[in-house]
Amino acid sequence: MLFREKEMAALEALLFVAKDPLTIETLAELVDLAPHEAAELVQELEQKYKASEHGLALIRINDGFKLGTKPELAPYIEALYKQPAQGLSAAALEVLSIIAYKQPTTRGEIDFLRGVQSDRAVATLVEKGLVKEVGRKDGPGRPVLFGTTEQFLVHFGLSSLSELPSLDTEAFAESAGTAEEEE
Amino acid sequence: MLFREKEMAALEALLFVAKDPLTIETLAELVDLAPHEAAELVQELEQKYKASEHGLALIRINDGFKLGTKPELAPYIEALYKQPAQGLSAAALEVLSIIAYKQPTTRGEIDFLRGVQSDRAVATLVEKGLVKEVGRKDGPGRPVLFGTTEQFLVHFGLSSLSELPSLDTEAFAESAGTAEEEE
Amino acid sequence: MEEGHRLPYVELPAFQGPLDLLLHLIQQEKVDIWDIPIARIADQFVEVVREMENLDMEVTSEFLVLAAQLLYLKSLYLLPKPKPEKEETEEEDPRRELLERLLAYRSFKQAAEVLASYESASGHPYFREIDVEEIISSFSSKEDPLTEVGFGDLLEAFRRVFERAEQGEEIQRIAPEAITIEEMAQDVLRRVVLHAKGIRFQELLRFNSRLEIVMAFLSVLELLKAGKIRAEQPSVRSEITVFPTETALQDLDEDNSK
Repeated sequence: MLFREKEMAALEALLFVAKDPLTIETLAELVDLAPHEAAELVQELEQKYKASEHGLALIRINDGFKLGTKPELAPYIEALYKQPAQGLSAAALEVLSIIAYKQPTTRGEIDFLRGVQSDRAVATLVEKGLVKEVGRKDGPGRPVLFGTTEQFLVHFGLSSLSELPSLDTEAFAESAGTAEEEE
Repeated sequence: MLFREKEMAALEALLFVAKDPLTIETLAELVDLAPHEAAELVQELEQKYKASEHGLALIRINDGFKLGTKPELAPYIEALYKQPAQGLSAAALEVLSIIAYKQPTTRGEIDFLRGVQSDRAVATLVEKGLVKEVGRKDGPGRPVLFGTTEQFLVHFGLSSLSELPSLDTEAFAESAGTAEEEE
Repeated sequence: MEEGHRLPYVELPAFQGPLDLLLHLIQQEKVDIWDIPIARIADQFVEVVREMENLDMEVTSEFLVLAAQLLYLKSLYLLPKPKPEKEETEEEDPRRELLERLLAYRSFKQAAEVLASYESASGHPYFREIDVEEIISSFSSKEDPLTEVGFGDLLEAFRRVFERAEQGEEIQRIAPEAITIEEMAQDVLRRVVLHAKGIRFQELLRFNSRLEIVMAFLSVLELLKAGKIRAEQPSVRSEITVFPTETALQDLDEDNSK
């Protein structure tokens, strides 16, 4: 669709300024195209950015898109921000994996599954924007429910939760029942 | 410099995330190039983005560079961030009418005429660009004088304030009397 | 305990909790979780916890609870079984609950390791910091806040101001007798200010009671004295018309800035 230059430019500009990922439907409406045409242009843009002289990439998050930098260029950006990438602690990663797979879930359930208090780790994750409160659970004390954020997906290079590696054990499902009773 | 693909990509990524414009010197240091080489690449990038299918542009601010959107695509971005039209409150409209007909006028006069404090309404109108400070009144405290803006005129399709339909205070007084009787 | 049984090798500080430690011990045994020699594992666990205490490491109560649980399980195996083995079902395995927890923990730990590898593998994309306010304020043609507001609405709004001043809401609510000259003067002044072209004395009256006429007249005199209004009376018999002066407006601002 080489003659769609203006729409192409508009899409690029929109994906550049968008705070939240934009869906094909939203993009199509904004540039006044049919959704399938917008999807085609977005795909073209995605391809274009794949060329090695480009530093940007179209990042897919859930059903939406936004422009970001190529993951492999992260060191340059960290140099600019003078912020060496700091990995998460083992504790934070454990908590994060529990929240990712069992969301929405409560502090109680996390503590039970890890066999150890996790409040510090949960607080760190919330602070880093990887995890957020998503509601409250019915029942005594109405504990806060936690879930992962879009930032979580971005941080681990996932485009949706369905891309999480599958958990290996069949005991997984059963343990969920146990934890429920314990709470 | 076609073979400088990685540096080119890094420059693009850096210019993308930069909040403040980056100078050639900073860029050169970050991507490990001589300043003249970095300058050359930045220029190349600038040219590349000039193509009409691109929605981004290299923006030069003083000695620095950053990526931005092309000015002509602003309407698309406005559409994206368009906020639901928020009408003016009755209070704000009253204040606006007082300012329109009695300008330049002060907060004191507005408050007095309405019989209530109007600071919030005045602030809203200033924020929305319908009203602005036009000077200060001589006298104690030198209070700020407010008047209507060009945006106000534009909205009502007036070319100057003299085109405001004249206010028949007599008629107002009568209609106010009528309203009273009806009550 | 057998002599020469090696101490479990552990990097003590690395444990995320008692389950982590237990998992580590089992993995060292290289047996399936369901086949763990509970007595030996229990002893090892207790030993490591003691070691941790010796090293002055933080041994949370969770470690002690699990140690107790393991010792309890160990005791069950040391006691003679009351029931014939053939009737034993899996559900009655006293280790079951603990081992299930351990399996669940293991899978999350593995998932965490996968996530860690994702994290370190290739870096992640960075995004621009989007300042929505800034974007909106950069729009050349701002959203018209007056959408659907016409002259009629503007005049209507002004009429409301007028109406309220004319009605003198407060004045009407309070019996005129209870009103001070100052209040009356305020009310009179408000309406005078709205009538830049002048207002007739008669129009200032609402009740037309003798008292109100007297009060209004006194108010006008007060305002005249203060220089806030000026009055015109073409002839003795004709009506008095009053006008606001510059001073009137100045004083409003003064009051307001107090």
